[in-house]
Amino acid sequence: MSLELAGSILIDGVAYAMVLFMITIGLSMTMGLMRVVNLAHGAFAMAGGFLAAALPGALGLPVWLGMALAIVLVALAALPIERWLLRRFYRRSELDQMLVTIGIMFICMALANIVFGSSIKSVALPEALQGSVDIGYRLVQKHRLFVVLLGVAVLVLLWFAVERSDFGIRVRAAVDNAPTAQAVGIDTARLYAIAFAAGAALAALGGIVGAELLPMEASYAGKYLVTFLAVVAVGGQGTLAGSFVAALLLGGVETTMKYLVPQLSSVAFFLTMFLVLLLRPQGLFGRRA
Amino acid sequence: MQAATELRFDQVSAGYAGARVLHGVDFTLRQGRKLGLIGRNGAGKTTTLASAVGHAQLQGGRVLMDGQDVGAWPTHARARAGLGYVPQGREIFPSLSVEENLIAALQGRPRGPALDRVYGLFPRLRERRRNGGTQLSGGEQQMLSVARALMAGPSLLLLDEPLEGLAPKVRDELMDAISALVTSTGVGCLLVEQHVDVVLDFADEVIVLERGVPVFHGPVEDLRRDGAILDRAIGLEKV
Amino acid sequence: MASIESTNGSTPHRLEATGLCKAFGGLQVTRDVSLALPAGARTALIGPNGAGKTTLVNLLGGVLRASAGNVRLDGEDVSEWNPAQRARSGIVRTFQINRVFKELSVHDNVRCAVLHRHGLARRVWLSRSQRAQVDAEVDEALGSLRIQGQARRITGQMALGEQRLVEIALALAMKPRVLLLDEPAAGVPESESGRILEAVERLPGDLAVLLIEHDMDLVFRFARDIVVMVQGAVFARGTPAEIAANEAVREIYFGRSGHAGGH
Amino acid sequence: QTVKVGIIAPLSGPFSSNGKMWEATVKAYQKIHGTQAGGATVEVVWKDLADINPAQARALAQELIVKDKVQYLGGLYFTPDALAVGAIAQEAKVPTVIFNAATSSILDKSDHLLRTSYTLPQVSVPAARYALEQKLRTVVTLVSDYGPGLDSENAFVKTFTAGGGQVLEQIRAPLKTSDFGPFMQKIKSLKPDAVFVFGPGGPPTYAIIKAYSEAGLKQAGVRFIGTGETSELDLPAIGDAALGLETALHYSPAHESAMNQTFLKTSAELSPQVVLNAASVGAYDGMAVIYRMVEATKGQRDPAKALAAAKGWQWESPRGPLKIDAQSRELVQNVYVRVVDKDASGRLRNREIKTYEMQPDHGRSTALQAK
Amino acid sequence: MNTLASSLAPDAPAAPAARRWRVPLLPEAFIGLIGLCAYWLFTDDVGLLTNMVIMSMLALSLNLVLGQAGIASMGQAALYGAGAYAAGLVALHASPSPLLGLGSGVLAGALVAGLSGAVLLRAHGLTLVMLTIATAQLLLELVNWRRDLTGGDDGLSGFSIDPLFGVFEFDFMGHTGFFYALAALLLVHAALRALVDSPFGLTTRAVRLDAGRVESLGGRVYAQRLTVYVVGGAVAGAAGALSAQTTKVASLSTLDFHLSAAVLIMVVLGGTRRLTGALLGTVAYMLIHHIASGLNPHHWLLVIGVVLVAVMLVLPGGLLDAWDRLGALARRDKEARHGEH
Ligand SMILES: Nc1ncnc2c1ncn2[C@@H]1O[C@H](COP(=O)(O)OP(=O)(O)OP(=O)(O)O)[C@@H](O)[C@H]1O
Ligand SMILES: Nc1ncnc2c1ncn2[C@@H]1O[C@H](COP(=O)(O)OP(=O)(O)OP(=O)(O)O)[C@@H](O)[C@H]1O
Ligand SMILES: [Mg+2]
Ligand SMILES: [Mg+2]
Repeated sequence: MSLELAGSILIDGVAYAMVLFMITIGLSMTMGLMRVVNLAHGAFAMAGGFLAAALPGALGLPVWLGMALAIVLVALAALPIERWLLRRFYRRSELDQMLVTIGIMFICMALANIVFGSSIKSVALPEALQGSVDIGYRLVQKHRLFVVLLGVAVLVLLWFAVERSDFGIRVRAAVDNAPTAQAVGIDTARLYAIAFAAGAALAALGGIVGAELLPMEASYAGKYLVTFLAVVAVGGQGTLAGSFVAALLLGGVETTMKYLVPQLSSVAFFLTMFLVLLLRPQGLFGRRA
Repeated sequence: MQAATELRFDQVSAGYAGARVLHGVDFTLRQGRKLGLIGRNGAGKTTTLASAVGHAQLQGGRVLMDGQDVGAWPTHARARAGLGYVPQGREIFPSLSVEENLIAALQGRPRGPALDRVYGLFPRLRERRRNGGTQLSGGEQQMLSVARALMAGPSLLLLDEPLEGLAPKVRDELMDAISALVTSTGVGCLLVEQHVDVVLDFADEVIVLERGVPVFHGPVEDLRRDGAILDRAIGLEKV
Repeated sequence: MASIESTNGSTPHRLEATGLCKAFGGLQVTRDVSLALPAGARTALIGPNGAGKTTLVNLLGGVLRASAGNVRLDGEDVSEWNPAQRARSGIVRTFQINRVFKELSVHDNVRCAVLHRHGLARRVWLSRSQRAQVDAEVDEALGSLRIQGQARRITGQMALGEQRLVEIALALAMKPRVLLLDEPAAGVPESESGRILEAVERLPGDLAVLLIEHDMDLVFRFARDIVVMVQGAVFARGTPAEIAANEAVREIYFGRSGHAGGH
Repeated sequence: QTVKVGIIAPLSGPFSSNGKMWEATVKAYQKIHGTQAGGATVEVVWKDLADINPAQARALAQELIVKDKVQYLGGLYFTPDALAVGAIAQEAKVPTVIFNAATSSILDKSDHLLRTSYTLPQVSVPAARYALEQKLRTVVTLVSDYGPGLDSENAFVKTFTAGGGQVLEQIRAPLKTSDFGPFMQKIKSLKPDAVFVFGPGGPPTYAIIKAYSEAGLKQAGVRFIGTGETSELDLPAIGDAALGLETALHYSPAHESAMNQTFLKTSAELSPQVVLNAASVGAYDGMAVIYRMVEATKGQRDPAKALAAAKGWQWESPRGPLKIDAQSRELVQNVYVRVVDKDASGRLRNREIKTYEMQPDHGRSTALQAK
Repeated sequence: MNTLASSLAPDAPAAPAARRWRVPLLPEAFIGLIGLCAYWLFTDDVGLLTNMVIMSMLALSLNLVLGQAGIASMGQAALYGAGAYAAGLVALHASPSPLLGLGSGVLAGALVAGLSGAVLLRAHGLTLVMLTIATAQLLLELVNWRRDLTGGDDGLSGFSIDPLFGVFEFDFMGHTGFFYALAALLLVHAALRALVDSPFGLTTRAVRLDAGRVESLGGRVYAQRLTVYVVGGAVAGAAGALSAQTTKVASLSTLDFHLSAAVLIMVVLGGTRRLTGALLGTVAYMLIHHIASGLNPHHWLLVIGVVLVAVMLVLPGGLLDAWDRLGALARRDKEARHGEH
């Protein structure tokens, strides 16, 4: 394998991995922290992407402001969903959670189809992120470099917010045993709302910055569901570092195979997932159940 | 928030969806007082405490704190008003370590002093603070459950079988500690226990429940004198 | 008096553990524990919280693997067996914290145990006589704890103390050869805990029982020998009278309500 | 007297744009030509088949035939569905016009099947000829790894190498690929004169074109030769990255003819929201064939007569002259090389720059003749 | 009176002491009757009905695996697809006999379940779900890869099926297909019901509730889960074979994730506690699909989404809950009326 090829594999692999990471980190958090299998996560990412695509044009906003607004709107939209719907499912089986969130996902996909149609919408990038950097033998999109940086930033930020503060502890307590958590004075309702909205905002962010690779369309939420879940499962639910490494691993494997044996790239993706989960059922970084 | 000084049950009927367990329970728990609650398995002791914190369904009567009807308050608001609760069966948060279990109950207070205080009470917990909460031995979990309830410095404490699984010596120490707590900080304490001796030694006042109905309510001495009630309500051969 | 020292005599003990060790990470929870239960043993295991009693039951029952030492049942080395194999060979335990099948009725809970004991648990069809036999044994186990009346209740909807009796019934229905009871009376009022002992007493005389309890009334009513564990190691052994008189045990474990061999 | 026509289309789900397009087109056809044919009223019954699902397709066809008593079937976006319906059409003797499914072999399965779209060899062969005429000597092919992709790869490579061109590498990307960056990097390093691409409509083609432009292949002088990738549905999202891409296909809405203008105008009036692409004429001409059969049979159920009337028929359509080959039942039509540019109002479009006239399907019909 | 009424209560906790005799195949007779009524009322929709019957069988297999044994699978399509391709290949290369094809479908489903289950049943929770998805995906890629044998994404077609018992032809009207599938469904239902009511079924439920506790009773948890999974695989394989035989195609969509997800929805929608739930859920789901996409094909996803959320919210146990509540109401009504006399 030539050095250039190896370099290309590395660059593309990392960029793809970071997009995966950005989108799945929110999912991993809601699953690990709140222990809700939220299959509608992709729907939040999709909502973020569509809004970011539509808002700047519709309101005449600068692109980046439109993106920020999209994220805020998605977080706000997540609140009633959590309050009236999901909250009733924290104590129910994983399966029930999956089903109700699949229902939400269906509704979102249908709405997206009604509002935006079934063709692709592209999310415009701010000026600063357009174009590429020439690194000698090939071009690298600025946007991908930005995603890498953003991914790392989010990782660090979340680590402080979740692992280092009482907040994460209280959320986990609330999900472990809501009645007892309330009995020791935890306002579980508020906590859930905040955690869930944050997860949705992260999804929206991931959807927006990942739209270059995973383009926005009405079936987005369902289409990439398995990919997102695979990253979370391989990393271990609720572990930040896990999602990071899993995204690198799966993204890396798939990208490498694209260069070497394209037909087998999706087989390789699933095979990797299969093997990792066999050897470490709790995921790479997961705590043993 | 002003810590509550009094918890009053006014003709409370309560239970679970579709089932009424308590029928007209009536008592007042004041700061500095020690109340005992005894009865057979399934008599409704846990349900009584559960309706105080808001876990059971209130089906009639009123639950009051400092004269205010708290029947509609969410559980966490009652806890923040000073109601501490040690649930039966410990209910340790399984995904948290020992120390995290304690921190979860801080209610926004600083960690240091509160941790020091409960570790002082249960040195064993300090040794195991990095352990997963449910990796503790049964007795250690019980200590953790009590310690957790004390983290926020409650003014009224509800204890549901806190001695279960504790070694005799620790039992004594815990009961001593709670008695000391009552005298030093003036917390009011409602104790549910299977060991009638312990309750009789500890409490000023005792309630005996039989199928959700209070069949005795009065000073300990009366109960000691009236062995017949004990015998009937609890089926105790001896006292 | 049954010997509780490990013997190298000719008749093997019902259950014999030698030199068991176990550590969780850096924490040594079981240190070179040896224990022998002859047929008919009524041994109590006591000790402070966290001494390693439950861990020892887990080692004997096979839920945990010892890092050193072995466990023999009637002379046969069962150290490598998993919990299911040990249960099938007659080592049955109860759990300190109830583990009943909460969504099943009390009857089905116990039926599950009986079916397993007879090796019928994976049958698709039972003959009329087999069915009658199973039902009779279920009724017997429930009857011995006097909870026949509760047979149709869904276990998870009962008060915790009531569930406790179901937990015990599951073990009794297994007709064990070695019974490991981990705080069977926890959460059961003193008045009812007698039922559990009576039920145990009704089991065949050659059954070996190891009882963990913090309720000294129960311990002294039940035990013919007592083993005291402290910090993972055997601290003292002896008859109830010897243990009650042991100053060191009193100091570490009994505290002021200390027992002088039962009231 | 009414003649019912059952149309199975992706009206919901990821491909619903196409279903909606067909609805619009059929409406436009009936507006332009009226609902009467051969003295009967033609009535259309729609059925939704969102995704590939042959079992469901068969059930729908059965329902249309048995319950709705349709005389003709139409629609069918995907090959497996068309295959399943083909079998039932044969048993029930219901002439069926495929509006889209483009795999060559489908018409072999039943002699009651007709097709008004195109086949992949039909457009890929002209694409290869065009590449040769443009003096492109080396090519890398990049196709989605499924039947139609392989069909077009096959046809392209055969024609191109027969004409003296060289194929440096044949890349087959899994259907679900969303990031084509690595493939484009690889292609770039091979330095071909052009890349021949086939991707199914929607996200994959969007991603392919994005990746093509981001990897700087255009600047590096690697031409993009495709078939249906620059669909009018996706052009707005792709944006300027699409400029200059060349594709060979049977129709572009930018085709200049009076008939096409009428079609576009009528459709825009009736369904202003709907964007049309090359798939629209499949439905339009599908209706034309069905009307032809209805006329020939005067609305009576007579499959043999109907099919006979369709075979060998020649007519003029918005896309140009058409003919159904009498023997193979395949459509013979013009194939246009188009290039993406902007129209007067700045909208992206596929402008026709070259016409390969009356192309056979380059697959079955030639094989049949050889026999 | 009271005891009689509660014996009719669908999920009355088993009370063996008081177990009364039952009409042996009552539920099957009931289902068969409903099937016949549906056939009589909607003869024109026999294609839809046949699909419903086949999907019901697939749902039954998942209900067994999921509801009884607690094995959450999003890869049931792997087993179904295996059955479909096996039946197709047998018909194409070996023999067009319908029963032989069905048998090979059963075997293929069981085989795939056995092989994959042996590996993936060591996992739990989300991991298990992902492993089942991966299994189905890998199988799909494999089938796609061996285009020469399987027809790839064009599907496997071009085979024919002999008339059933040499008499009843599988024609495009689909009547034979319907009765053939219905008969198979009734058989499978009776067999699975016997299984669920047996000691085997009790152990299966116990394993789902607390596997560790079953081990402490001497149970073989892994073997139990694997056996259930293989039985489920056989049933799913049978459903797949029926689908291939009645539609005369086996396509990649029989292995697709969407199918797995759809069956899961049907099963949970109906309720996982009892087998009946699978039937209720399948019929409901497919009816909703049929009606919603008949009314407005563009938005059936919206309808099913709303229904799903609503059912999960209002009927935690699925449609079975509604069924049971109706039953309880009816009973109370009847008792009240009896009381008056
Ligand atoms: N979640 C519940 N749903 C329905 N009934 C319940 C529930 N919890 C308890 N019960 C019933 O309420 C009654 C009283 O239960 P409770 O737990 O209050 O008794 P208790 O006096 O605390 O008993 P124990 O000494 O065993 O702890 C019991 O008959 C029990 O079966
Ligand atoms: N899985 C585990 N990981 C880490 N530490 C553990 C684990 N299980 C038990 N321990 C520790 O081992 C020690 C012994 O526990 P064990 O449960 O055997 O005590 P015990 O004697 O049964 O106490 P009790 O009387 O309170 O039930 C405890 O300090 C406990 O914290
Ligand atoms: Mg209680
Ligand atoms: Mg213990």
